[in-house]
Amino acid sequence: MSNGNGHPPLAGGEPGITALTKKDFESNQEVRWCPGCGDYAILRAVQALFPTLGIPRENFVIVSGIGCSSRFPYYMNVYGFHSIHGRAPTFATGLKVTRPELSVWVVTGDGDSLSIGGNHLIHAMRRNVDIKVLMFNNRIYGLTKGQYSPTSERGKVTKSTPYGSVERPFLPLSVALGAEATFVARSVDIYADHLKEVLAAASRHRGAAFVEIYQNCNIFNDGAFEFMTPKPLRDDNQIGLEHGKPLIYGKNHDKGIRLRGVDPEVVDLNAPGARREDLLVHDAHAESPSLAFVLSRLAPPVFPTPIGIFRDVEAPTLDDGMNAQLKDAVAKKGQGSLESLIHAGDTWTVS
Amino acid sequence: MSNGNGHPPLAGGEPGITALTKKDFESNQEVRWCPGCGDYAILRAVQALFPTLGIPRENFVIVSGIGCSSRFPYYMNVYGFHSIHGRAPTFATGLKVTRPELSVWVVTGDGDSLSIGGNHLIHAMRRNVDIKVLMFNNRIYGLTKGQYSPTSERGKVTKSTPYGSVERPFLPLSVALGAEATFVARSVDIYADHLKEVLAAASRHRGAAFVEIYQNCNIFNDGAFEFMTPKPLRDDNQIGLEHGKPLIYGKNHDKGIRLRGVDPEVVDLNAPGARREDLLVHDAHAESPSLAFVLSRLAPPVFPTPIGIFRDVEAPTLDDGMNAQLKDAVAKKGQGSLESLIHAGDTWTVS
Amino acid sequence: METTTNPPPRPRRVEQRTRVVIRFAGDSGDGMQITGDRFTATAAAMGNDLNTLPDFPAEIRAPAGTLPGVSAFQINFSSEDIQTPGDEPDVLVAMNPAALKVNLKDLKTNGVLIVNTDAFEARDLEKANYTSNPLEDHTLEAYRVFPVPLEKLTKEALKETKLSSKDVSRCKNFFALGMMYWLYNRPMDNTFVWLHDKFKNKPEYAEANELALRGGYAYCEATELFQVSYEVPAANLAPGKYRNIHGNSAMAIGLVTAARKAKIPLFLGSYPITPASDVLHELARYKHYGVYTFQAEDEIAAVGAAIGAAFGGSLGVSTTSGPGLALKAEAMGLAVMTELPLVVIDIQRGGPSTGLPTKTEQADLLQAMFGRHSEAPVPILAAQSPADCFYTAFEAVRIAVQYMMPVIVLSDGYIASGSEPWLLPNIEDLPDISVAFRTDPENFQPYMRDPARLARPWVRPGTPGLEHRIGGLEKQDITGNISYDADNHDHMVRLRAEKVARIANEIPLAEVRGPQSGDLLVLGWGSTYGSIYSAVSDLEREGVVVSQMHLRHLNPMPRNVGEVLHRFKKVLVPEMNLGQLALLLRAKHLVDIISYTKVEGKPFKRAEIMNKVRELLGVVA
Amino acid sequence: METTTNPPPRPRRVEQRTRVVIRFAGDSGDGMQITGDRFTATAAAMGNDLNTLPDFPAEIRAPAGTLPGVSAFQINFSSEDIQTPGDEPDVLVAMNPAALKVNLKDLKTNGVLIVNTDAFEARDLEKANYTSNPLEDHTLEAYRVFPVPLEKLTKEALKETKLSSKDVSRCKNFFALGMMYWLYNRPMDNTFVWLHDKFKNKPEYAEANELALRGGYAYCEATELFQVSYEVPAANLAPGKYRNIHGNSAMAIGLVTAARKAKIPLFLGSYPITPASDVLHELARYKHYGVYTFQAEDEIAAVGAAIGAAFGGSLGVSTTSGPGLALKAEAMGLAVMTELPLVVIDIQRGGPSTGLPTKTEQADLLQAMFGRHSEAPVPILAAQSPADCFYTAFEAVRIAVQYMMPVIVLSDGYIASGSEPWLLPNIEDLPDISVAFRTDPENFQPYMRDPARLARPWVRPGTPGLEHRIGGLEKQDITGNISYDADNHDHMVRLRAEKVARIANEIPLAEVRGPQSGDLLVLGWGSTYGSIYSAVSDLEREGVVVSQMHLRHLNPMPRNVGEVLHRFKKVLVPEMNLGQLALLLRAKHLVDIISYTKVEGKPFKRAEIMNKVRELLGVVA
Ligand SMILES: Cc1ncc(C[n+]2csc(CCOP(=O)(O)OP(=O)(O)O)c2C)c(N)n1
Ligand SMILES: Cc1ncc(C[n+]2csc(CCOP(=O)(O)OP(=O)(O)O)c2C)c(N)n1
Ligand code: SF4
Ligand code: SF4
Ligand SMILES: [Mg+2]
Ligand SMILES: [Mg+2]
Repeated sequence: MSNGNGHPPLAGGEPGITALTKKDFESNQEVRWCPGCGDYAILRAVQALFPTLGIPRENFVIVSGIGCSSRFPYYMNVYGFHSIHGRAPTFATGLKVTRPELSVWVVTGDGDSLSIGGNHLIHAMRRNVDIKVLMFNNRIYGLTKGQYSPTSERGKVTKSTPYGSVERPFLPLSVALGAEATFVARSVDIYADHLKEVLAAASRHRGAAFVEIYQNCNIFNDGAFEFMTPKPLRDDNQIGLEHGKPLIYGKNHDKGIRLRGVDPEVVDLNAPGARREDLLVHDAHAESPSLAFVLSRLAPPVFPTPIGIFRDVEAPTLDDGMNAQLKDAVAKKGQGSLESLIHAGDTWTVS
Repeated sequence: MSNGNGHPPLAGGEPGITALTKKDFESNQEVRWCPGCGDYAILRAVQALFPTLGIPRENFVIVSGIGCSSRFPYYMNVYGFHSIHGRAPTFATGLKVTRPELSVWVVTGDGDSLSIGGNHLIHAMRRNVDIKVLMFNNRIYGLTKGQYSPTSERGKVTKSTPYGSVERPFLPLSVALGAEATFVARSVDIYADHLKEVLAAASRHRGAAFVEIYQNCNIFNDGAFEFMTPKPLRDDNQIGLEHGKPLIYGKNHDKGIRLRGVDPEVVDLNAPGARREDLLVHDAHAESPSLAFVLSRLAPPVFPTPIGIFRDVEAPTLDDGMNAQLKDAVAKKGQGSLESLIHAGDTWTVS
Repeated sequence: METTTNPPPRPRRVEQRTRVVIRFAGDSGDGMQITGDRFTATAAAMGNDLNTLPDFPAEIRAPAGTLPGVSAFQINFSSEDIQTPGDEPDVLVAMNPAALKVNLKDLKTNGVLIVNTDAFEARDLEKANYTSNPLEDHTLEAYRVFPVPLEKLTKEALKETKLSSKDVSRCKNFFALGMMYWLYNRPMDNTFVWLHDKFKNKPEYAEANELALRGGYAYCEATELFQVSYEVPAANLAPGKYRNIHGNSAMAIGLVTAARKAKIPLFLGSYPITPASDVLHELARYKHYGVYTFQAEDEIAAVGAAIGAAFGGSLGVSTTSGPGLALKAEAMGLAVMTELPLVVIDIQRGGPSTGLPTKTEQADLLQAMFGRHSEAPVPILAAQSPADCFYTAFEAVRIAVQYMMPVIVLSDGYIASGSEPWLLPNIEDLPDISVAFRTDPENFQPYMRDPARLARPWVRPGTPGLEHRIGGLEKQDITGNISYDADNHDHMVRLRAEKVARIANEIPLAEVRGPQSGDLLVLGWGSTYGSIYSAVSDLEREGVVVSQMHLRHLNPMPRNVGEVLHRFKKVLVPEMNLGQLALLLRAKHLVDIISYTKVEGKPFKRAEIMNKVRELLGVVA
Repeated sequence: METTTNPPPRPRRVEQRTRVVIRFAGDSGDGMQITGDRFTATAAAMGNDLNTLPDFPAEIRAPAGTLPGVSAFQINFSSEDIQTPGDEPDVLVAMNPAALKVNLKDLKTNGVLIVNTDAFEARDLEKANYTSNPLEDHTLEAYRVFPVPLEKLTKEALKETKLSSKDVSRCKNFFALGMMYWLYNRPMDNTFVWLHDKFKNKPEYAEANELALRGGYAYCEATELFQVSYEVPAANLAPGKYRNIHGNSAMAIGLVTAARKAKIPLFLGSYPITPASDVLHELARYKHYGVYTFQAEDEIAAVGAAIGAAFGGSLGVSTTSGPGLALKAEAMGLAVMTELPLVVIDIQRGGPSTGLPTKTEQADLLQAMFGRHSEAPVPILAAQSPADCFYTAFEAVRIAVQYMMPVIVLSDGYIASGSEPWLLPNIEDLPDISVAFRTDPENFQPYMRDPARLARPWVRPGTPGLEHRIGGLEKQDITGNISYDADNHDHMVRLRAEKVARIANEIPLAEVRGPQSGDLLVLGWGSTYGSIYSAVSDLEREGVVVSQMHLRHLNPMPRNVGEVLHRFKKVLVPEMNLGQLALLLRAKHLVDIISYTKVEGKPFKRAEIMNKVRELLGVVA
């Protein structure tokens, strides 16, 4: 039994760790998203990232729910499970706990993970099970052809809200932080390098990682992120978070963010009296999620949208905890035998 | 049609608004909690509170899920719905939206609302539907005889975790705040007056209210809150939040809380250099949930446990939004007739 | 196509046809649905009976020109009574190679095939996985092929407009439509009217499409492409006002109508799912009818909210498809226990699991019957055609509010998106089903019962003096108090079953079409109606004696079903599942039902049923 | 009780009995379960056959002394083969008025009633809703009443100890137990051993209880309270090692054993629910057996995690009760589609909805069969007795891993908490069901099939070269690629059904106990086994000819079921539902099954079945 949990050792083909390339991660399935969909870019980024992680190809598993985004596993030449709507974290949890040596990724949409699947998501975060959740947030239900989602803005006109939605949206990162997430980050479909960096960090993180990826659905919610993603707008409307660095942004790096109580405010660094030392310095490793939470609230029009790693802290993982208990129990009581299991308790013999 | 949504006007007995007493809210059902259970105290508080709210008795509805706590409706002489496990907010939402004139309360447990019902809870908060959620947190599954819950501490030994739980708990108020809750508060089963005050404020709040009530389960998790609730410990281990007041606690009112960045720290007000002006001043009406979130993290051993109202802000409610849309549509298009509904579109006549 | 002997009234030969099936097929971006809709509107205006079926691509928009991106629309129009969109098209319009590949196998041998030759470049062929050009090999030998350079011709027809070439190209569907109008001698006027209404704010588009339509018509007129054109005379339809209606629309309208007739507000709690979402979309537009639509976080919340609304005195409805019905099971059990009215509508699709979400199936009948824990019976109704969804929804609401219980309505992807002419009902003729809420505190008990229907009173919270509690624990009859008593439980389990059973006292007896007894009865439910009807009609014409019976009420069934079964030597039950109605009938009536099943994600063909009948009767076709 | 002629070996008369039923009843705090357990252990040690059933109060602890707070324990022990805890107690020990009120109606006429008179103060009577003292009115006329001041006598017996008076009072159950030991001539030694082991660290408690036990025994010896005492000789049990086992324990042990024999780890995903939680509790203690237990956030997550674990190569199991099974429906459909092994265990309870959560029922059979959307067949097995849960669990695991599919096991509250002696199996005799994961990439296809069982290969992620994707969309056979093809879908729907059907090729034929053909067969499933067995045995003794057949496999059923049905003139199917197995049998075999149903939250009495049989055979008792 190879890994102490009763699994037999694996035989079979050669382990595929050496010299993997992007090609090795492309499956033979025709990719079926709408032309122009942001999912393509994310797919390319992940295909480029995986060979660099030092993990044998056969140890990757991608679990998804249902939605356009959740088609993702079909296009990756790794183990994949396209499950049912909203439940991907549950399958991933059972898998990771029993197979801790695997690298388990969940691909999900804003509807899949925050509408029907909200509960599984927050519990995965709370339990800190070592899975990487990539949430493609296009602020719409793509697969079912365009209803508003829990991340759609209030007033949104969609097929199911011809008069505009009357619901307030979630901020997905706030939800994750409120649920004790240990790794929380945000990136954008078309920011290939940034995205890869963030995902690499998620992969390194031991525990549950939640990565919100802004993703353009050019069919049902085109331009949802155009307040920020077009090159000319980026500098003024987005801010890259870096651990240990002050929060500065703007084309000329002349805007910053400082705190007033717990509330952030924008500082014009050119203004008289403005001091760099007053700026908020990002601490992704802060024990408390408070700073990350404060940052998760930043949004236009007043603030730039932060991207990068909001929080990355260590905490015991569910999979470690469960496997340690099994190991400890065996260490203390010895490996249980069927004899001792069945022939236990008050027994008596009839002869 | 009385309230614009097509309901016929009510007839029947006399409206019961005048001179209601606690007695009027006691049902004829035998109360069946374990002797000594904290639920009794909460019941008494609610029975005492309701007649003071100026709401006719027949307009109260209490919806619950399943659990010891969820038996609550049976003991209140108002309309009640003891529904299924975890789903109470869904029933309450459908009811409140279609009957905005009712005062709709949800009574739930930590398992009911945060385990199986977590998703409905966060969506009710996000939508800001005008219901009052009273979550009896005994940090255990009472009704099923003692398994750990999502609020049980890591390491907890219960029937289902004989080796101790390996899961990290939710902080319920953080969860609610991460989900955009507009009213968030905490009280304690045996603090009758405080509890009534908090619940009265919840009732006044227009929108979703989330009230965590520490509740002792003397059978399966006795003393869960004894770190704070016994009289001698209260002053040093708990802090009452009051809007506009600095955070001061301690038997001699000589301890305070101030911020360092976004992180709170305890200040000994007797220490040299300690200044009251530096103390954090509570702002329950702050637009951003950040301060409330920071406060929701406070817990022993380093910090006192805050009780009272963490957040109380205005935001559009789901029920208002939906009813306004109906009204507006009628105003704009006129009340739709069956004629115009059925005989619409391309029609042709065969003679 | 049957030929008649009428003399040709136009220069070229005009023949008459009773029934024609046309399929428009192209890429998702080619506007096939609009094309079909316009042909349909014109056929309706001309007094044809008709029946249509769109065939959308799977949920994700595949890249243009690929096989999964193909979108099609089929119309069956006739001078006679018809009930299906037709088995095999007489005419196939293929806008690209992918559309050709996907649809060709259905085209009638010797059928008319119109191909847009401008879309047959090497790259196009590749995208459709063609290794050689079907226009040039033997692929199309069995058909009458009309190659048309649609792209070029449309460009030509629109050369006067100032539209971009992309916009011009997008008009080619109307060019094709013009050709069909010529071929079937259809007037173009009402299409013009529609165009100018639709593009009120963009008259250049209206104009362009008008030009394309005229162009297509003129092209046929000018080129002698076709030797013959056809006329399909008006059908002998019942007099009245008609409207072409899709199943999901009829369902939505039926619900609104029933709520009005019940004099209570309608509350829809729903979570989007194919093919049910359109009911939500449609009801969301009916706010001025006092309709609440709530898009919930999941199916459980959707039905929960509907039950909450019902508790409050509204008509609670929840729409979904199979996977959603599974999720609603527990909450529906609560509605059974609390005896609250509720209508749950399942627009069935291919399963199990995610299955074939865009294909049709009728395999949720047993889930509807038994998919809740313990004994939790609910009435079940099924719609048999697009327009019938209206009446089925209405009847479901009636039962829900009059018996105080949850009701399940089954529809499916086929009738949901199919359409047919609907003879609009007279609003006054619809039954009054107004609800009388209990308001009198005198002698009130929450589970007191109406002696006939066993319904308990419906009380709206807010009614003074009637405060009471309900819930999922077993209830003592009459008082509604929690009861763990053994005898009471047995009594209540039987009472809940009896309540459902009593519905049979009120519903009409099942009717047999054709001989009332004999060798063979074809018995169906739901969307197989049209196929069975057509098959039986055609067999009749052939002189084969066979009867038909179709069930709207599946639980309880009409009182006479058992008796009817025994009047026939054989009973054939065609179903798009593995024999679910057959199982229920066998269990109840111990009759050796012949189950004829097909689970292909698409409706039975008339011919399949005809063959099966012939086989059973030993008749040679 | 049958009397034998053995001479009395002790001063007072000793009579022999074949079968005795005792019920201990008191307040939840009175220790009735421990008392019963000890009597059981002693009966087991004496070689009696036995069967026990606790009757817990509903889930919440009601106030002491009230009716909802009553807790009882019943044991049936015998010198013969027995299979139920007995219909009516011969002896009732009532510790307080509430216990008397709740349990009296079950006591045999002329039965022995021991009443703790110290608990009959006015307040006690009031709490039990007695308006007059039953010890003083006519309530107890039909019984042999033995009023005993248990409180006082226990105090007296313990006067030497230094325990608080509360602690002393808590020993009165052992005083009562001592009396029962005297009455049935039971040795006290092994109870002493148990006491001293249990209270290792609190010897004063061990001593106190020992004194109470001795006190009760001595009291009978001294007072001549009873004129007669009884002996129940050892039963003629098959030789071997025995253990008294509860159904839920046997289920847990069966799962662990099967996982070991399959050579894969066991992963349980579960969400607590009465009466299934104890399986979770028990498995949580088996960490040194490599058992993972995961308490999920809800039932969907529980089964989801189990499916995820199965995908990873573990034995995924999920335990629940009816409402939970409803919630798992959608995910189980995914397991059907992905053809992953999974065992879902439903410990049935009274419904619908929350229903009667602490009472038993067997009304989830049709939910298990049909409670998923579309055609999603799964094998179903049912356990027939507490110890049988072990074998049923084992067989379910075998099918799951050998056929690669989800399997449902049905148990119920009655067998879950009941107990019986279990003749422990020889571990080597249990079949080897070891799993061979596919590791060879050569010619690998995810949906390639084992020709006999049609199982697809089980591949553990982490296996190089076998990377593949599965999911809920319809699969092409062999390749496992997504397929919307009509023929493939029809093929797969039938293949999934066929996979389940083929299990019948391997399972044993159903066996008939008694004549192999004749007038009447009593056919059952699940927990009715004991009642039917006892009824049939007693009828046999009466000379009534009747046969019994009991089904473990409900889907598919053994191959010979139809044939057996046709060998009997009548077939009676008693069920704790409204006739669910009857429905399946009627549909499949067109046999006019006589359904005998009772839905009272409690098992059939032997006498009820005997009466029904007599009625059907026209026999007068
Ligand atoms: C149980 C269930 N309910 C509903 C659906 C229909 N459905 C499929 S995907 C989806 C939402 C997709 O939105 P999102 O998760 O944001 O993914 P996207 O398509 O935008 O990537 C819905 C409602 C389903 N497949 N299963
Ligand atoms: C669908 C479903 N799953 C499980 C249960 C069993 N169950 C009833 S209450 C409960 C948890 C109760 O815990 P909590 O909500 O904290 O309430 P408490 O009893 O502690 O007040 C569970 C698991 C159920 N009734 N229904
Ligand atoms: S619908 Fe939107 S999210 Fe889905 S594939 Fe198309 S562009 Fe992408
Ligand atoms: S089990 Fe705990 S929570 Fe439930 S009634 Fe008893 S003391 Fe209260
Ligand atoms: Mg989305
Ligand atoms: Mg609790």
